[in-house]
Order: sequence, then structure tokens, then C-alpha cells
Amino acid sequence: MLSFIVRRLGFMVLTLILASLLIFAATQILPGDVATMVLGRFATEQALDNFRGEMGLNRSLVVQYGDWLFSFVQGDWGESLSTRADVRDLVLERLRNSAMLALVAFVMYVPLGIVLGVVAAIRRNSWVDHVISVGSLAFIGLPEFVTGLLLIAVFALRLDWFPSSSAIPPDAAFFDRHTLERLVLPALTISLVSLAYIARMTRSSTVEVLGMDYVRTAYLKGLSRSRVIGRHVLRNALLPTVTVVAIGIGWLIGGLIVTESLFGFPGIGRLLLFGIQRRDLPLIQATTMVIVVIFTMANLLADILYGYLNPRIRFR
Amino acid sequence: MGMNFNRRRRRLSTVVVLGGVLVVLLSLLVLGCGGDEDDTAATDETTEVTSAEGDTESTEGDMAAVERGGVVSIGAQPATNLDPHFSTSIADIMLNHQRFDWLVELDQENQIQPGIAESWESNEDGTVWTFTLREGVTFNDGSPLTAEDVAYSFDRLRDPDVGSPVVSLYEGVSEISALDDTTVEFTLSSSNPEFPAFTADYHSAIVNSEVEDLTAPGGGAGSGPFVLDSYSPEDRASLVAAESYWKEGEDGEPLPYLEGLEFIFSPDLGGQVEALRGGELDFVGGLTTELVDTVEADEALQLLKVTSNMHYVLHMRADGDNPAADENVREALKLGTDHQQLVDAVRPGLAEVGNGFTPVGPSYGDYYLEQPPQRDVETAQQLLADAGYGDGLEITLTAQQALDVPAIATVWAEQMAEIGVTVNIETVPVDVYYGDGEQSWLEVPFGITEWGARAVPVNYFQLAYAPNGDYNESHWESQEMADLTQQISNELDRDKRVDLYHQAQQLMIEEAPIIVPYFEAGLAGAAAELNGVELATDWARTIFTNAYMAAAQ
Amino acid sequence: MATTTETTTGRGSRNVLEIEGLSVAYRTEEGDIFPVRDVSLTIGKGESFGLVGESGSGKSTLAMGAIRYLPANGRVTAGRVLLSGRDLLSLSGKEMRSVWGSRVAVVYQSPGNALNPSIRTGNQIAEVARIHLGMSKQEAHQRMLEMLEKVKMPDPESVARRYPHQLSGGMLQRCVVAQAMVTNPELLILDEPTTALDVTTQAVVLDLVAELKQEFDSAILYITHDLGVVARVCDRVGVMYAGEFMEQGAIRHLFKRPLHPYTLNLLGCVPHFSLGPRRKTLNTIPGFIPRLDELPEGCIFAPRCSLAEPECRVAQPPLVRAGEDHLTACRRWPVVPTPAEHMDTITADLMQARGEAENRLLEARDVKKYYPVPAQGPFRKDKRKVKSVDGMTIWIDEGRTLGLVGESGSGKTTMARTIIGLVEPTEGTISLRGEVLGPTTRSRTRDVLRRIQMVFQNPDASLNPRQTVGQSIGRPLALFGTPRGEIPGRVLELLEAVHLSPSYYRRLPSELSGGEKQRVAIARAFAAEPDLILCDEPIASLDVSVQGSLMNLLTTLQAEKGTSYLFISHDLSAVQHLSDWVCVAYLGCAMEWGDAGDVLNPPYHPYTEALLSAIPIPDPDVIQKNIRLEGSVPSAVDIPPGCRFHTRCPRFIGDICVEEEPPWREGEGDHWIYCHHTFETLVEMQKETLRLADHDHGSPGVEVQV
Amino acid sequence: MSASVDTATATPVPTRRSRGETLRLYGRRLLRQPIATVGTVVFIIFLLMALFGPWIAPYGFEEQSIPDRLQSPTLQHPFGTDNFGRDVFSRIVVGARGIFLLGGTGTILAVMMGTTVGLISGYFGGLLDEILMRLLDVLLSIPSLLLALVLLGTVGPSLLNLILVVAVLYIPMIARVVRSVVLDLKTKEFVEAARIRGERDSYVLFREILPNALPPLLVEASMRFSYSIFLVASLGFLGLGVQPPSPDWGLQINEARNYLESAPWMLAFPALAISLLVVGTNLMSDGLRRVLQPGREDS
Repeated sequence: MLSFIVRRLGFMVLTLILASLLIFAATQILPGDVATMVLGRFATEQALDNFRGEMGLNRSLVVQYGDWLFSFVQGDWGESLSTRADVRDLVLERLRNSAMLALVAFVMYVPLGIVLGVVAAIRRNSWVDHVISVGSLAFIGLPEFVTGLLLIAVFALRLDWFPSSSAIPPDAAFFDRHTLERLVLPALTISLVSLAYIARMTRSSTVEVLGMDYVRTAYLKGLSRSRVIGRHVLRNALLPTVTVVAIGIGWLIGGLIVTESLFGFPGIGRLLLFGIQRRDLPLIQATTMVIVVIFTMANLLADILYGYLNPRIRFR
Repeated sequence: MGMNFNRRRRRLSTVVVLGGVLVVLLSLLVLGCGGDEDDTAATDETTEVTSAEGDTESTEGDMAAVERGGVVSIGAQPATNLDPHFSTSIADIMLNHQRFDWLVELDQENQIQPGIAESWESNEDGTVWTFTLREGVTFNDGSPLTAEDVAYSFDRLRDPDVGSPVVSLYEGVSEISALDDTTVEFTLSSSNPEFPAFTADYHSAIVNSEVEDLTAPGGGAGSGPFVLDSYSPEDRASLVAAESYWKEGEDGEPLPYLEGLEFIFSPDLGGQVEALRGGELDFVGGLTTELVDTVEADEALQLLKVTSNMHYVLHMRADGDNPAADENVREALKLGTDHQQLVDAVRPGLAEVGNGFTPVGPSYGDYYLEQPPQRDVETAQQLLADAGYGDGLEITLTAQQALDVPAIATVWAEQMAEIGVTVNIETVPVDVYYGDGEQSWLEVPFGITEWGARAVPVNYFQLAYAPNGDYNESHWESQEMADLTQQISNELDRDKRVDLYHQAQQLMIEEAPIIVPYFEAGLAGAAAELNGVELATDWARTIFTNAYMAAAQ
Repeated sequence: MATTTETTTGRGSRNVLEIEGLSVAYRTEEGDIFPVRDVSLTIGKGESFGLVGESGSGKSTLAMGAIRYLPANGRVTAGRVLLSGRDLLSLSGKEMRSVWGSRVAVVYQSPGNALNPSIRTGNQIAEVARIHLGMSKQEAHQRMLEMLEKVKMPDPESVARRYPHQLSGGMLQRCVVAQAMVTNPELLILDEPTTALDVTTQAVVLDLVAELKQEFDSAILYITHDLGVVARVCDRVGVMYAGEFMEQGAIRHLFKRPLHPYTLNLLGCVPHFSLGPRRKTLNTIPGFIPRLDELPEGCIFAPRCSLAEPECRVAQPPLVRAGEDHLTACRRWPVVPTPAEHMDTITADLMQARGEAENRLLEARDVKKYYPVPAQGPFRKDKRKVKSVDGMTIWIDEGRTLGLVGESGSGKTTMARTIIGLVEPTEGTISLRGEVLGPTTRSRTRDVLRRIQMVFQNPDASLNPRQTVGQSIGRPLALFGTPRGEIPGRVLELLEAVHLSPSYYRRLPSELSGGEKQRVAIARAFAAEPDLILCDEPIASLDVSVQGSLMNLLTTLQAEKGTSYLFISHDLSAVQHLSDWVCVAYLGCAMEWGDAGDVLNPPYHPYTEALLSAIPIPDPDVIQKNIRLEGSVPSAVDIPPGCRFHTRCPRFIGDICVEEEPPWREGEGDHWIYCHHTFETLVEMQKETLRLADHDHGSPGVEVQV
Repeated sequence: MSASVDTATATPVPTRRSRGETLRLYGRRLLRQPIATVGTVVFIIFLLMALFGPWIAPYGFEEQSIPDRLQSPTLQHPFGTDNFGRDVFSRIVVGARGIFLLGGTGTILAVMMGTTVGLISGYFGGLLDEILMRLLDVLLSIPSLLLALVLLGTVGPSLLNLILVVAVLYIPMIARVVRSVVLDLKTKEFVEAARIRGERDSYVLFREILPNALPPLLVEASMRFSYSIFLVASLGFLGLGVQPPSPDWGLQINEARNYLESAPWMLAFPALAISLLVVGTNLMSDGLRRVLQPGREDS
């Protein structure tokens, strides 16, 4: 088990390094001269040179990359080009908000998705299954910006149950009515896609487990249906779901970008979009790296959890 | 038996499933359309009501008792620069107007009123202007605002090394001196009868000479009614009421009535109006036409409106190897434009066509040269052919994703198609358009820029149409225009100025590489409880000094 | 339709299970099909009933239908099932649940899948005790340990704590049996419980079943396709074909004097030690089992029956009593020949007598193949090796067959893959006609590649599903220089050689049965006109009726073309039937090797002796020695020192076996044994057991097989 | 009972079917899944729209008619008109072309490149495989919308860039699917038989392996296509996709936000179009999986 974790950690570090290279390359090499971009086309050659010297742009890319990575790891994420703010403070603050949103969404969709998936699998090919399966396919097909707009139209504008804008103040406390009610609609928006995704995955893994010999054995041992499902099926069927939930974090982040800008929620997704629209390189780099780190960590966690829950890996 | 039963059940479940799909999709449709029917009905009704009483601008109509306290939330695009001398975006302008004071202020008729300066006078030929400052005005940290600070502010504005966008506006100023604590004297190199109005430019805030970083929260950067409390880039800015602002309210206490302002940034106007309707915001400016309908339909909201000289400029870069460097091309594009259609499509009923190609609108009275533009497709095509584009011309129009710009671009592109010009529209975020990059407004070959209201029309000429203007987005190099601009600035005689203005407009109509689709009214949506807000003619300059929240009647 | 519900009856004791006229239907896309139609059987207390049939004959469906455990699309359409007089079909779902696991227990084919991978084995067994016996946790645990002891599980405490993946196949099957027996059920259904196991493990499990029968007195329904297994553990047997019983009877009657042509044919398909000389034709059954939606009129076996007459095709014959404890569904049972007569009619020499040893064709000398153990971490490389083949030497003469036998893990497949160049040997050389070959296919010339071909085990994977039969066979022809225009002609010739009609030319593999696919694979191998064909368990996954015909085909082709074979199998009887030479391998190393006649006659290497003793022989009169190998094959990573077989050897001597590698001993003729025992001592020891067996049986008329 | 149909017991061997019958069987299997059939029909309708859009659409997608602006659905304008009086129906019909052009071309590119990578990586294995897989892991470790935004944010949104981004995003998934199929097929005996014959790698790859990898590839490609619609629409909505006045659906929804109240049809119909196409493609892909890879559950 330990060596398993160590190996996964090793892979994670490798992945992160490669990902950072990719991000660095995408943001630094492709768009051309940063100095021109920042100072404008009419800047004098002298000014450009000064800027490059100041920003260390005249060094080789390898050195620049090393330098960037080194300072990034040390927590120096640079200064935002468009706002002149300290990128780290900015990103971490937004990250906290996104985490709140993600948490609310998580609490909404993970249990519900699992329950729906299991129910659909148990009642396979019944109308319940069809409704859940087709419903989940339909929700997978609904982009967040459509669901979000529909939710706003119905729950904020028509029914006026929840605010349409989720602009929470930077220091908003989580357990606060004001904050929580602003999280409901965006969380719901993100949840629908992930909910559908989890339900589908849970269904298919449960269906697979239901077809296993040991389930047949369990039934023929005379166990009641609930005991078979609860004790013999779920234990194995939910194992892949652990991974799915982690991979779903990728969806969640994709959803955050759209949803946050839709609801005006000050999270990391909207910050990223802001950075991209302004070609704010340090901001893009830092935001992207943070998201990638979270994403890979979630995967690592899922791997470890999976390994821990799965005796076939735990006792090798 | 059993077999039949099972067969049927399978078919049944199929029907159920198909039904399920349909229900999901139909519910989508119904959610959208169902709403439409109810709402259109509702809209019609309320529009009637609002417009009935709305003709007299309702803000000051029936004044409720003033109540102190409360925070007003304002929706805006993200701010880009909190240094007032470098304001570019609407959010910058709006935010900085709450933080700073000006020597003179503009009223709703575009006339100058005393600000920090109590009074002003000039020598006979209008080359020396002396401003007398109000006593006892302090910056928000309590330090006194003196003539030194005024001199410092304008020196900073006109210093090319600092690089404020209005350097050219104050080119004529040769010296600024503080005669004593409350007297400041501007010496001009040539006469300028309208110089006080020049000090009203939205950049020309009076800043504290002791404060280095004008963008930092708190402190005494400015003397305005509100103090920047916290700033969270791309997210929000909080302002709190100044402790001892020099203006007094009805209750004899210092203004403002409000405890503070909250600017909430979001790039999407539609979302802002949704938030306004949901009560999350109290004020959203710069409404587009369709959002006007939405605001009017909502009883919890009010529509604020002001006539102004706000307009859009579709510029055609006239230098280098840009297509519009060819006079024929410019003329063709101008002739191909159907102004009235643009109004009807984009701002029906909320804008009027001026003379088509100048920034001088009807609101300037006799300065305005009335000469409606005429569309002439055939001549336009002929001109294009003369320019060698008989087979068609393809241009790229950069449009910021804000206000009516995408709509204007889309409609104009259609009009151009009729004269054989293919317009590729490239939309960019506002801050990219007003940023420093290649897609910025001063760089792109074709772009659409919104212009706020100015005290006097010559300001536009100086900034954007004289060859050395900092905002010469069309890169138009006309010596004649430069001369006319100079003459207008120097001419003391009003009749002669009118004549010169007309000459300049005539020149622009014929030659300037710009198209001005229309002049629009300033519009803002606000919560019905918000009182005391007087929209500035350039609505972005609206100051919330007198604003207060009171339960709607 | 048959109307009789006649069944054979058991030993006279009261019936535990009575099935009367049971029919089961499945709903499919094409409509209902009936995999089990109007079948009846009874099993008495303490009796074991063998349910035999080829795949698709409906035996599992019958059993599962009887205990009402059918997939969602299946249902019982007619019949009655009485368990100790109680009608199971009328029970509610809840009542049925109290029957399952307490009064009826089921053991399945693959023990690895039958236990929940994420629950400790002990808890799974104890669960039954808690639910059905109402025991407390403590009591259930105790009961579970008792049961594990009863199934002879070594160290039950520790086994109970482990997860299924930590146990070997044999141990798992014991756990499953223990779990089944917790409640001392009235009926135990064993559904191919040993099919997935090695022959040596199978023997152990079969012994266990036999003991359980004694101890528990349950009625046993034993489902299998293997007639030999039935002969070993069952009292009565029913032969199923396409959903109906063809014949039912006491085991001795039925095997000795089958009264249905199908049974007779099945028995003839299996190579049998008692059938005398090698290389005789094995029985074959023409045609196929009919599809359930296209059942023939009349007797369903008639289309494939050599005795069928027009009347057989008119009405389905009922099961009729043809003797004491013997039912048959054949109208013509009185004229069904005896096995001996039957053999005489079908048996013919497939090979002329052959001269003395020809040239040496292939020689694989001191071949070793080590694989690295997969790394456990990025920083920890495992230096150990999996020694798949650990110094094996074999050779094959021209036109002859070498049989390579051993349990799984003996390295026989790796050996074949090394010879053909799919796997690069770690050490050792392969030479063809004295010419040393490159280690991999890439390093061999086209001519060398042509001269060695291979036929694989899994017929479903051996043909490209996207290529027609013609393309598959034609490709080697084109590759090895047959002119384009002649290819179709040659393909047709090859098809004919493997007894497939020209209509197969355009078919895709999905349109072929397993046996047909294997024929195409053989044709493809012969298309290259090779000198040597490596046959890696080519018949293992086929039904017995097809196995026989394929073995016949291989023999005929060898006689015609003079091709040599390396025939790999875990099945000693198949090997002895086909091979001239035999090599017995264990853990990557040869244990015994020589002329087939010598190797398979005493004295044997102890390992060979155990293998032979483990083979179930479809003749209840044959008494086999009870030599059992305990445990499973050790890991190829940690090969035991000294004699690698010493950990399981029934003839273990002592320290010498642990400390010293045994010598190769040469016996009379061409016969070598890798053992510390001398030939003489082995003869002594093995004679002893033989005599015991003889004595026990007391019928000198039966030629003792091992 | 929950157990699946045990085909081995349900249908006896051998099943003898001619090839034509097999194709008909696929067809029948598909038709027997009404949901998948509906999905396929929806997909085909949109495909036809994409192919013949300009001929189907009653108006030009850019044709403005200011007097007719913001009309609710009528017979002349079945889906209503937008703020420029353009016919929403026509814009949706023509918009299908953009979606198919972007998503379709992107997916096809991804399939081509992903298949190449997957084939090479899976077949040759070793260090090359290790490197390629690590790289793909990295691409996969960045959420796809994020990666799309970063790439488009730097190279700028043009049609070509959008297609390339879609391709880059989906290469890893496709490559993985192909690789796993190749790894499975590589050990199949018919592939070994080819190697034993001394076939060239190219023959083994393209004649023995690739044809057998097609069914899962087809399923995966259809899945990816449905995701690409989603992605392209999201990008359009965020303003980093197709630029106006293109009749892109996401862009239309973005524009429609300002008319949420006054002209909800501007939102409803493009949203419906996106959902229908995505769901339809999903259902079709689901059906394809069941037809081409029976026995495998959706994953």
C-alpha cells in the first residue's frame, strides 16, 4: 500500500511538472512578445528592452521556465499584469470561494447521483431506470449556461426564491444565510451535469457488479435483496464511483468557469476567464496551475482511497 | 399470455421513455416560451404606466423624506485603473467620480457649475484664468485641499512624462501657479474663452499632492464624497462615505446620505440587470434598448434617463496601408451607412441621428450643424470601384463586447454587404479594447468606440480629431482640422465660434474617417427605493452624493 | 411432445428432489425459446445425480429453473418441482429465499468469482449461519471454522481472515463448498465446480465431494460436461441434449451399455486409455446441436443419428424404460450397438506403420525464459524473475508428434512461444534441422517463418473477426509466394482438407462454430506448408464431440503431409492418443520424457503418476489410484530448491530432495526420468499401489488403468 | 432478478448467419432500441441541416429586417426573430453547419491523430509508449474547458484554432481507447499468427488490428462529437468561440441573455437545438455501443 502511494505520488509530481511545462509553453511561447503586448506597439525599443530586462524576458526560455517554476513552488506567483495585484492573494481568495461553491455542489450531487444510479441499476430496464437514464443523458446534454439561465429565469426572476447574482463579498463567511442562498443556484447548475454523470457511472458499475457470480451466490445464500445490495453489491459497485467522483472534479472545474461567470460569482473560474480575456499571463499561469494541482491531487486521493477500499490492492 | 403481456410492457416502457425525452425537452421550451407570453402581456401594461409618469424624470418628482444610511450596489464592468488621471473604462470613471472632486462640475444641461472652485474669472483676452477655491475643503484623510494641490493635479495631467491621455487637452496651458491657499492661476499660451469647461474633463480630478499611489484604498488621495475602502480586482470595490465632505445635505449634515457604495463588477450587462431585478444591485447604467424594456416592466425598478451627447464613433484608420487610408474607401463606407436603420435596429426611440460624421450632436444647440446624412449605395459602389475594390473589399471591424457595440457592428456589417464590403467582426472584451495590445482601440484598422458627453465640442476635436490628439483613433492627419480646432479654442466671440464649429463639422462630414451612428440618451436602471440620483449627461459621471434609499411610494 | 414424466429412481430412499415435466422459456429478441422442455428427474437422499451434456444442452438452465433462479427474461412455463415434497414453484419470493442457502445450496464453476472480493471469506461463510441458523456472531464464527475443517482446509483461522484474492483456486472452491454446506442443505447443486481447475486440483475437489456425500447425506445434482467426472462421483446420470433428456440411468448401466446413440457417440469421442492402440479414429458426431428456435420435428437427435430412420423424424419419442434404472429416449434402443461393437465400426488406423526414427527436425536446448517481476514502486525495482521456462530441452523428429503435458504454470505455452519466436528466450538455442534460429520472428528469415506454424487454444481469438475465411487462409499463401491467381484454388483445397465445404470461403468467423474456426486455423497453418506445427491446447475449449473429430483431422493431416507436431495439452489422454513422444513438464522444467508408450506405462515419475491418477476416466469400473497432490503449483518466482517438485511430491524421500537437484535417469528404451528415485524403487512402489487397486476391485477382467 | 441474460444459455451454439444477415442484425438491433433510434434520427436531421442548411433555411442567417425585430414565433418565423429581425429558425439551421464543421472536423482530426498515437503506443509499447502515455496523462490532467480556454486565450479564437483545440483536447481520450483496444488485440491469437508469419508491422497494424478497433473507435468518436458540441457552445457563450455575427448556437444564447424576458424564444430555441443534438448524439452513441459491442456496459 505504501509503495502504491509512493508510486502514485511520483507519477503526480511528474504529471505536474509536465503540465507546468505545457502551461508555460502555451502561455509564454505561443503569443509572441510579451513586452510588446504589455507596452503596446509604439513603445520604444529602449522601453521594450528595459521591460524585458526587468521581467527577465531576455533570458533563455529554459531559464525562464526554471525561474518561474521555482518561484511558483516557493509561493511567489508574480504580479497580475492587468490589475497589478499580487497573484497569489488573488488566486487563493478566489479559490476559497470556489471551494465553498464546489462543496455545496458536491454535497448536492454526489449522494443523489449515487442513489439514482443504484436505483436505476437495481430496477434495470424498468421505467424508473429509463427515466433516470434518459434524464441523466438529457442533463449531460445541457450545457451549464443553458441550465444556469433557465434556473435564473425560473427561480430568481419568476419565483424570486434565490438571488440571480451570486456576487458574494470577498470575506463572506460560509455558514451564513446570505452566502448560502447565493450558492444554491450556481451549485445546482454545476450539479446537474455531474449528477447525471455520477448517476450514469454508478449505474453501469452497479449493473456490472449485479452480473457478477458472487451476487448470484449471495442471492442463492438466501440473503434478502436489501442485504445483497447493501452488503455485497454496493461495496464493490461504489469502488469505481470513487474514481468517477474524482474525475468529476474536472467537470466541476469546467462547470465552474461557465457558472461563475454566469452568476457573477467571484471564484477561480471567473478569475481565469478574466485573466484570459486580458491576456494576463501570470494570472493565467497561476490559476491554471492551481486548478491542475487540485485536479491531480483529487485523482491521487481517489487512487489512494480506491486502493484502500479495495482489498485486492490493499493486500497485495 | 405471459409473452403478450411482456411484449406489451416493453412497448409501453418505450413509450414512457420517449415521452420522458419529450417532456424534458418540451419543458425547456415551455420554460422559455411560457414565460414569454405572460411577460409580454405584463410588459405592455407596465410600459404604459411607466411612460405615463416617466416623461418627467421621476427621480426628483415626489421626493420622499431623506433617510441616512444604507449601501448602494452598483453593477459595472470590471475597472481597469483607479488612478483618475488615467481613467478609461466606464467603471473607472464612475468609481473615481465618487472619490475625487473637480474644480468645476457639469450639470444636466451640460453647463459648468462651481465645484472645488467657488468662482473663476479671466483677464480680457482670456489667456489668464484665476480660480478661487472653496474654504475648508479637506482631503479624506483630513489634510486641507489647497491651491497647491490643484496646481499639482493639472501639472500632472499635462506632463507628457506622466502620460495622462489628456496631455493635449492642456497643451495651451503654459503655467499654473498657486497664488495663495485658495487661489490658483492658469496662464494660457493663447486665449481660450471656454477654459473652465476644460477643467471639467472626466480625467481632471483634483488629487492630493502628498499621495503617491492614487489607487490604494483608504487614505486621502481625493476629497470626494466617498473613500475607497477595499478593492478586489475583477470582483468588486467597496467605498465608504467620507467623514466630513464639504457639501451639505438637506438635514444640514455633511453629505453623502449613504454609508457607502459597492461596485460589483461583472462583464455581462444582462446578468447585471438580472441582479438588479433580483435586488442584488441598486443601480446599473448604460442600458441597452431591450434591457430598458425589462427595467420598465419591473415595478420594483425605475428607469433613469438623460439626454446627452453620448455617441459611438466607428473609426476607420486613415494611415499606413489600411484600406481606409484611401479617401474613396472612407467616403464609400460613409455613404453606404444607413444611420436611421442603425437607430431603429439598435436604439429604437432612444437615440437620434446627428449629422452622421461628427461628434457634435443636437444637444449642443447652435454649435450643431444640422445636415442629415444621405445614404447613396450607388455612389458608394462607384467609389469603391474607383479605389480598386470593384470585386469587393474585406475588412475587420473590432467590436468591444459592451453596450450597443456588437449590435451596431452587426447592423453596419449588413449595410456594408450591400455595397460590396465584407465586414469580419472581431469582438473583444472591453478592457482588451481599451488596453494596450494589438486589439486596442488605437491600433485596430476599424473599431467602434463609445464617447461620453463633454462640456464643449471642441474637446472632442482636441482629443481625437486634431492630428496630435491622444485619442486620435482614426489616425486622421488633417492640418485644416488642426487649424480649425486651434481657432475655435482661441476665439472669444461666440458667433464666430459658432461659425468655426460649423466649418469644422462641414470638413468632418466631407473628410473625417469616422462614422457616428447616433447620439443616445443616457439610461440607467435603478431600484425604486433609490432616490436623489441625478444622472450626469455622461451617465458614467453620475455621482451618488445626494443619493439615499427610501421605501418606494 | 413427450407426455411421460417417467424418471429413473434412486436407491430407494425417499426422494429429496422431484422434477416433473419442467419447461423453461427465455424471452429473446426473436421471441421465446425453450432451452429446457418437459424434463423430469428425481434425486434421493444421499444420492448424487450427474447431469451431463455439451454446452447449450440446457443443464444449468434446468437446475436454475428448478430452484427458481432464472435471469429476468427467463421463466418456468410448466412442470412441478418438489423439494422434500414441498412445491417450490408455488412459494412466494420470501419463502424461496428461506429455501435458498438453507435447504438448497449451489456451487459454481469459477470459485474466484463466486466469493465477494471485498469481504473476508470467513465472514461470507458465517453470514449463512447467521441468517439461516439464527446464530450469534460468535456461534456463526465457530460454525464457519467447523465447516472449513470439514472441507479439510489447512489453517482455517487464517483462511477465514483472508480475502478471496489471497487464496488459490482449490482453496476457494473448498470455501465455497464449506459455505454451501453450513446449513446441511437437502439439495446441493454443483454446477461444473471443477471445470476451471487444474486436473490435479480437480481430483482433490472431486474427492472432497465424494466425502461430503458420505458425511452430509445431501442429495447432489452434479452438472458437468465431463463424462469422466460423472463416472467418478455420481450414482446416476442423465444425458441432456438440446434441452431434453436422451437417457437416464444408474451410472454403471449407462456407461456399460448406453441405450441412446447420442450417449454412445459421446463416449466414443473421448480418447480413452482403455481403447487400445493409439492413432485410431475417434468417434465423431456429424452436424450441430440444433438452434432452439429451429428445433427439428420428431427426435431432436435424429438429424445427427446414424440409426435414424424416417419414423424417428415424425414424432418425438418419449423416455421409455429400457431396463432396471435405465430410461432412454431412443425408439430404436434395442438395436443400439454396444460400445465395443460401436468402436469396431468406427475405428480405423489412421496411420500406416512407420519406419524407424527419421531425421531430427527441431531441437530446443536448455531453453530458459525469465520475466522481470513487475516493479512495485518507481524507486524499487524488483530484481527477482519469474522463471517461466527454466532450462528445458526437447526435440522433435520429422513427421512425429511430441506431446507436452503439465498443469498450468508448467511453462509449456511459453516453451511453444519461445520456439516460434514470439518470445525471446533468456537462454538456450532453437535449431531447425541443425540450423540455429534467430531468437525472435523479426530475426528469422521468411523461409524459417514459413516452416513453423502454430494453432492456438482459443478458437474465438485465433481468426481475425474482420477477415473472411478465404482471406485468413489466403494470406499466408500470398505471403509465402503462391501466385495470386492460384490462391483461391489452394484455399479451396485446404478447406477441403479440413473438411469444410467451399461455401465457407466467404464466411466471417462470427458465422462459424468453435470447431469450424479451429479447422480454419489448422488450414491456415497448413497453408504455409510448414514442417512443424505447434498446437497449443487446440481442442481444450471445445465440446467433446468436436474434440474427437479435430484429433482425427490432425492425425490424418500428419499422415498425409508428414508434418511434425508439438502438441501441448494438460490432458494426458489426448496427449497419449496423438503423440509419439511425451514430455511431462513441471514449473518450467521437464520431469519425465520419452517414447509415449514408455512414459505412460509404469514406472512413472511421481508427478506423472499423480497426473494420471487425477484424470477422471469415463468408466465406473476403472478404479484409480488415489494419489493426490496437495496445494497448488508454487510461484515461478521462488522455485523450490533441489527437486522443484519436492513440495508436493507423494514419493518424497527426504533431505536429498530438498537439497540436491535430481539426476536424469535413463530407463529401458527411450525413457528418462528426472528423479532421485531409481527406476527400480519406483517400480516397487507403484506396483504396490497397483496391486491394492486390483485387489480392491477384485475383477481381473478389467485392464487396470494406472 | 437482476442477472443479465446469459447468452450462452439463452441461445445455443452454433449460430450460423450470413454476412448480410449480420448487417441486418445490426440494423434490427438498433431498431429494437427505440431510444437509440430516436437519437440517430435526431443526429441525422441535424446532419442534414448542416449539409443543406442554406437551402432549408427560409431566410438568410444574416438577413436583417429591423421592422420585424423581436417577433414571437409565427408562421413566417416559426422560432421568432432576434433583435435584428433575423429569423431564429434560419440561424439555428445554418448554425448546425458551424457546429458540425467545428465539432465534426475537430473530432475527425482527433480521431485520426489519436488513432495514430494509440496504435503506435499500444503496438510498439516500451519507452515510446511510456512517453506518449505520460504526455496524454498531462493533457488529461487539465480539465478540458480550462485547456481550451488557455489555448484559445493565447492563440486567439479563429475557426482553424477552434478546430485544432477541439482536436488537441480529444486526442488523449481517443488515443487511450485505441491503445487499450490495441493492447487487447495485440495478445489475440490472430495477431500473433500474423507475427508468426512474419507480417510487416504496417500490415499487422492496419489490416489485422485497426479494423477490429473500429467499433469502439466509432463509439468513442460519436461520444467525443457530442462533447465537442458542448465545448464549442460553451466557448461561444464565453465569447472565446466563433465570433458574431456567425449563427453559432452558444453565441446566440449569449446574445439572448439580454432578452431573457422580452424574447425568450431567442434563448429557448438555440438551447433546445444544443440539447437535442447533444442528447441525440449521446443516445446514438449509446445505441452504437450496444449494437457494435454487445455485452459491454456503458462506461
